[in-house]
Amino acid sequence: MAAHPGGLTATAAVQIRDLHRSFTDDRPVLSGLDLTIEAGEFVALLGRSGSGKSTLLRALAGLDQDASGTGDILVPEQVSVVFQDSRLLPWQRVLRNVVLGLQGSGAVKRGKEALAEVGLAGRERAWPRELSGGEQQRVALARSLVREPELLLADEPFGALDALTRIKMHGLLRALYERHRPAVLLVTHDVDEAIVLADRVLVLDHGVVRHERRIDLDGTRDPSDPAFAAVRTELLAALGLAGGVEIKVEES
Amino acid sequence: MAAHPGGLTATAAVQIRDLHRSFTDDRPVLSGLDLTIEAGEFVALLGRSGSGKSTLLRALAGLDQDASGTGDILVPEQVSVVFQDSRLLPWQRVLRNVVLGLQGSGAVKRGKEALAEVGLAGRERAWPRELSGGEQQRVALARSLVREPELLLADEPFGALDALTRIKMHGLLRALYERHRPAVLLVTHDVDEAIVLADRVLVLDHGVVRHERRIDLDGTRDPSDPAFAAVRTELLAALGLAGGVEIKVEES
Amino acid sequence: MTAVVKGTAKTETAAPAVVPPVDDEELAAGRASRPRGKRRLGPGKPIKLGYLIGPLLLLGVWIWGSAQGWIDPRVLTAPWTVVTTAWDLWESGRLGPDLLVSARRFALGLVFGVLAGLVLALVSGLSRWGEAIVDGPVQIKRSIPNLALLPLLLLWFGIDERMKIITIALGVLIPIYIHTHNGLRSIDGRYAELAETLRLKPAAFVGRVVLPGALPGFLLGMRFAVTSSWLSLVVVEQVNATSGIGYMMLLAGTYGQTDVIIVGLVLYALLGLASDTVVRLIQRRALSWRRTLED
Amino acid sequence: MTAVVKGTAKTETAAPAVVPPVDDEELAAGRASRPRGKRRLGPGKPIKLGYLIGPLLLLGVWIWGSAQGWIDPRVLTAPWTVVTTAWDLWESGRLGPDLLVSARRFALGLVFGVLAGLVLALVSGLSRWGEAIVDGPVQIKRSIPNLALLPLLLLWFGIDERMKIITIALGVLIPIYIHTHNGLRSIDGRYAELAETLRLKPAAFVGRVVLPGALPGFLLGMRFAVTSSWLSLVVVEQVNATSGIGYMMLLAGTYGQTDVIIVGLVLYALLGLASDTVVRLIQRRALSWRRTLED
Amino acid sequence: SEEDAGPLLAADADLPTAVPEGTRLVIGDPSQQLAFELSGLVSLLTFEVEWANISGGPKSAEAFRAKSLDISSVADIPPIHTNWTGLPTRIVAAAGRIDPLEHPIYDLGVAPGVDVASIEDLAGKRIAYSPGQAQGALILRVLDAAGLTQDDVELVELPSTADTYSNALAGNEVDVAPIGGTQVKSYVNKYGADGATTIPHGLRDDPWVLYAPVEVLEDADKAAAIAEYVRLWGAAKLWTRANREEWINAWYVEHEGLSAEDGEYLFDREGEPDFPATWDETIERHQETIQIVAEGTGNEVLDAEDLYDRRFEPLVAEGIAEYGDGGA
Ligand SMILES: Nc1ncnc2c1ncn2[C@@H]1O[C@H](COP(=O)(O)OP(=O)(O)OP(=O)(O)O)[C@@H](O)[C@H]1O
Ligand SMILES: Nc1ncnc2c1ncn2[C@@H]1O[C@H](COP(=O)(O)OP(=O)(O)OP(=O)(O)O)[C@@H](O)[C@H]1O
Ligand SMILES: [Mg+2]
Ligand SMILES: [Mg+2]
Repeated sequence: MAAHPGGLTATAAVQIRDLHRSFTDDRPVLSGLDLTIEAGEFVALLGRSGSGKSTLLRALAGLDQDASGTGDILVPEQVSVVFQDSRLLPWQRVLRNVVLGLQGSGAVKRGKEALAEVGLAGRERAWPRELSGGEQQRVALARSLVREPELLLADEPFGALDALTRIKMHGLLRALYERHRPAVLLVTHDVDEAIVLADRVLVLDHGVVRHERRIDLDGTRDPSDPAFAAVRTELLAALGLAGGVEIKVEES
Repeated sequence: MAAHPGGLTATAAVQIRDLHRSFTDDRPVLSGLDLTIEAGEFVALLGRSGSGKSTLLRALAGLDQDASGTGDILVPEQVSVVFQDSRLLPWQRVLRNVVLGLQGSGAVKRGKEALAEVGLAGRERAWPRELSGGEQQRVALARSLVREPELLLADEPFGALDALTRIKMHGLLRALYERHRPAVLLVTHDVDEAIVLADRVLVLDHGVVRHERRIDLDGTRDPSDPAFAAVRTELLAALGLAGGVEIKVEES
Repeated sequence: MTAVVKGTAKTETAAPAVVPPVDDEELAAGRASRPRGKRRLGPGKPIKLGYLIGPLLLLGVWIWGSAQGWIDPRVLTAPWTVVTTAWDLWESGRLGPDLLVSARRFALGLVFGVLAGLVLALVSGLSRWGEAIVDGPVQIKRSIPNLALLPLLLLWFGIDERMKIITIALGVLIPIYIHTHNGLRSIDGRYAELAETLRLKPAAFVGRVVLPGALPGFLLGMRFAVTSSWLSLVVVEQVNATSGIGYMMLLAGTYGQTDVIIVGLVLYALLGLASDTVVRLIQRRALSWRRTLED
Repeated sequence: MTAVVKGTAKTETAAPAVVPPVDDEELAAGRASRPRGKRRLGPGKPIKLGYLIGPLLLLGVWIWGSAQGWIDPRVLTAPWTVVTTAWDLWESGRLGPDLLVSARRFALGLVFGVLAGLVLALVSGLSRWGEAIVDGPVQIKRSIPNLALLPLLLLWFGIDERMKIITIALGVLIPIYIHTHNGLRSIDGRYAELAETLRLKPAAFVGRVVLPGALPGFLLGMRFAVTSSWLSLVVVEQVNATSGIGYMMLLAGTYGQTDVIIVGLVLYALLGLASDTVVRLIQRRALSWRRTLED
Repeated sequence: SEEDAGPLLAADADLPTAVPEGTRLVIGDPSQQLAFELSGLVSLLTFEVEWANISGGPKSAEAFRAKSLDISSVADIPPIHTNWTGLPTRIVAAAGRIDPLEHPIYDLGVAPGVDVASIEDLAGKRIAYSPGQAQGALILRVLDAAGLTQDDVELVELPSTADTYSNALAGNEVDVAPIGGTQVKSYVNKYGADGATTIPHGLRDDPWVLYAPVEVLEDADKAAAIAEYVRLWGAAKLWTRANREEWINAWYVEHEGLSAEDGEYLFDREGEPDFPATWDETIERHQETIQIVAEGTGNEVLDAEDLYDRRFEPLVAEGIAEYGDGGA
């Protein structure tokens, strides 16, 4: 297969070359970002608040109408997105939100199952506004669980969940991943979460991928494992946190 | 000072006796909750997603028009709330959102300072929708920083922030707390955060405060300190996580 | 459920002041306590049957003014005269059939107008080309006085029932179109993004996102549409009509039968209020997913 | 900014298909690439000057039809005749002053109507008692045909300029009131909660939450208000007017001057379109904080 | 109009001769306003005059009810209707046209392809009818004269606004419709080629009156002012006939916005006015009209005598005798 102009090849699920994006003239958000995600690879994306993670995801989802920019992007046809805000349609009940756009008789059944999996059995007919913050986030997760994308983009999908629920949801996400083997790009602020779930962790900073770490730990990935702790320390340092709690002030 | 009917006394900032709240007939959210927060006390509230933390905060803020219930509640006059959704007025620019309701010439100056403190200097004239999720949350935090409440209710105010920014915001919140000594009720899903910040940590479960832990660690509160770890383990267990990552399924 | 609901406010300077207990009704209803007293901002709780107060007040002024004699009965017929006139009209068989005929025109015009308005709004709302073609002519139609259009409508659609219903429908179309179009275009762009990433089919996009999202606008348009449909009767029933309340009023107008005119006005007021109320009830039902200042 | 923007879609079964490069205009504008091609849902990008297409199309049909002879000039005067008639009217000094007089009535009626509508909407939107008293009468007013109200208005306000402006203002008041009230009551309840916890003063609540929140509704009301204000001229200028475009059309009607009537209609269309466009421009500016399907 | 009322004047009391200072009269008689002004007769009016641009039955009746108007000029139908509907009015001046059948206000327009040569041919035809308006009453009288009843024809109710009737005729929505003024000319001009015609209806449709609410006439001051106006009314009209060019230009062209040709056409069509020295015959004919209209609309028959305030009967002639057609 011939390489595309700009150097893109189609062997990977996601390829980005030299992506530039900015909203205002003075402050580019992404400046020359390169990224490749292999088919079936699970990538976690860390980065400071405002560093451009959501912007990157929106670019991949083809939604960046607001931004101006250049770059080459190659993504699969079937992309599924979990937005940072859970983005439920307020005028559709929970179940309808989950099965939105699905066709066929099995959709409702699958939707109910997914709701049960995220711990919301029995809330099918609730309005989105009647759910707690974490519940809304779980509905959004359920919405992506009932689909079979080639690429899953998830923007802090567990941010509003408590520790226990979060671990359950990790299990669900891993199970989905094992089932269909989509490429996954997961944005998170929880370093441990990134290490536990991902094959590779990226740190976005000043518009480019500043740090990259392949997670080659063995199966269990126990946070109390020293190797785990070492990776954690490395990533926290990349995020500007040397030692773990000391604040390294890094004003722009 | 005479005790109020129902057994309330006014020596504490917040007193709740036998609070019941429910939205639907079958599922009470709060059932017989008792809570006292002393003036100037910093309390953190943990709890599973959907356990009623936001409902409790809304009750304290006098906003639970939707719910039916009974109970005695005593709160101070000046209450400030950081909502779980950042709840910025979409039609007001960022600075206006921060100084909303403040009077006097100093308001704008204080608002700008607060924005600078949360790392958003220069974004005063942005519309809320132009901010990233974490930036919106920081604006909401800035909005509470410019006020001097007797009681601060904060509903997961750091949920969308990365580790470094989060630590900076902890510092700001502690500084505010030291300055005016309000009573604080902070909802969080991050157990470490609760231990680092609070004088006392509560765990809400099945409509009542199921677990309570006074944090009597020394000044620094280092997560790597074994005493810290012990408290963490205790609280995680109360949240249903024995050991830290093992899942103890506890279906209702 | 026996605990006393109480709210107490503590201020910085004074000793804690005891806020008076919430009123009995709230207690009985098992409402939540409001520590800081009543909700201060927003309209508050609805008054029961409050929507009747204004009209009843008007009626009261009318009755009282007529009885006192400072409303000239030659200008504004006294309410009792209106009632007897209405009764006479009814008895003589002029009011009943008139109303029926008008109601039929109203209903047909409304149905066709709403359908046409909706279709046009969708076409124009969802496609820039549709908008380019549809929007201007609709705006022009709405800028042109109906009365002045009458000769052209006569010419195109004749003078029979068809022309009347088309004219009414053309009037109804306008608010439906504008409101639905506006409502549709006001839908939060984030939901369109969502629909896009879910790769919704256009039909599902319209059915699940666009129509429900534009529903508040559409229903506001309906409120204007129903009154517009009644009001159009005044114009269309000038043409080749021998019955209908518009015709009745027209005739009374040219003859200067003040009492019949007032009967007509009262009828219009009642019909308008009733139709509007129906739409508002539907509004409340259909938009129950919202929590607004209204609630 | 020199990189080539390219989008490629990979499907499960087939070899990757190269989506055609986005068009040059987009490239030049430095727009982002859209990996999955164009935005499929929603109206898409505005067409430049698209709002002119519909009216121009109408004009085209009119011109073409008149030239071809299948529009009977005796019914719908040919455009060129309308232009010459308009020019004659202007030359003879009949159109200019008429327009000025009408414009003055329009403006005064609009200003007073908008103010009154706003005040009533606030009173009624923010207080249940205000609503109970104000809402019913406004609904009644709007259910009653303007023509039938004229005698009463004559009586109360005489036959001079005052009556005309009041009548126009009463017409303008309706859409402003309804839309603002509806917009206000549709404000998300969460913002009222926010205002409550911030302990906003009522004035600040109105200024920072209610008015901006109701602004989209108010502006939609303005679109109806401006056309309503122009259209009212037809009614009010029937009474004791010696100038104004409504009067001009009335006079032309009695003498059967079809061409002058059509000039009037075109004038109405232009005035309506122009006023509507102004409001929509304001709308776009004032609501720039929104991101909707429109954008 | 509303202001301090003058002393009460009985209906049979003599008209006061002097108009007290400060008396104000609102007159709805647009073309006469211009005639008064151009002829200079307006300077002879000793009261404060306010001209209202109100004419025609419904509008003047509304304005009377609203006490915004004191006197108005109309055809003979509106006074009948006002008296039927509880607004008592009296006629204070009456005019007609010399040779009225040659100078009718209305003709009957006949749609292209419809075979109507005389009013007897109306049987079975669709006729535009506007109840309550002069055209409507005319149709009733025409049917009566042709020996037809409403059942012999199909009355199509249509408002006579603008060129609705011409259009309805041209579109073959009706077979016959009364059209007046320039519409006669333009209808034949436009549709004559298609076979459109007009026929005369052969009845007098020339009655023209000034009428005022009884309430106004009971106000002695206003009654005196009205008398003064009526006195000059005929002279002003005659002035317009004597100054053809000036009048056509000022009224039809300048004021009404017509072309000079149309103005001339209307001027000539109108013919010379006739101010009957006594109203006996006028009242008699009015009685016939009342009869027919009452029958057609189901109202009681009024006594035409009651509609006239004969105290004003000699005034017009007096004025004409004094000023002729020369103005002041
Ligand atoms: N529509 C917009 N207009 C202007 N600036 C914007 C817009 N959207 C985003 N930005 C800015 O672009 C930067 C990156 O935003 P982005 O949402 O990608 O951050 P993020 O990495 O997702 O942050 P967070 O973790 O807080 O969600 C931010 O500084 C934000 O303010
Ligand atoms: N308006 C409502 N109508 C019906 N049920 C509601 C309503 N608001 C909240 N609930 C339910 O009450 C329960 C408690 O909600 P609450 O928002 O207090 O949870 P929470 O502890 O804040 O959870 P989270 O951590 O996810 O924000 C949830 O199950 C929620 O679905
Ligand atoms: Mg983000
Ligand atoms: Mg919550």
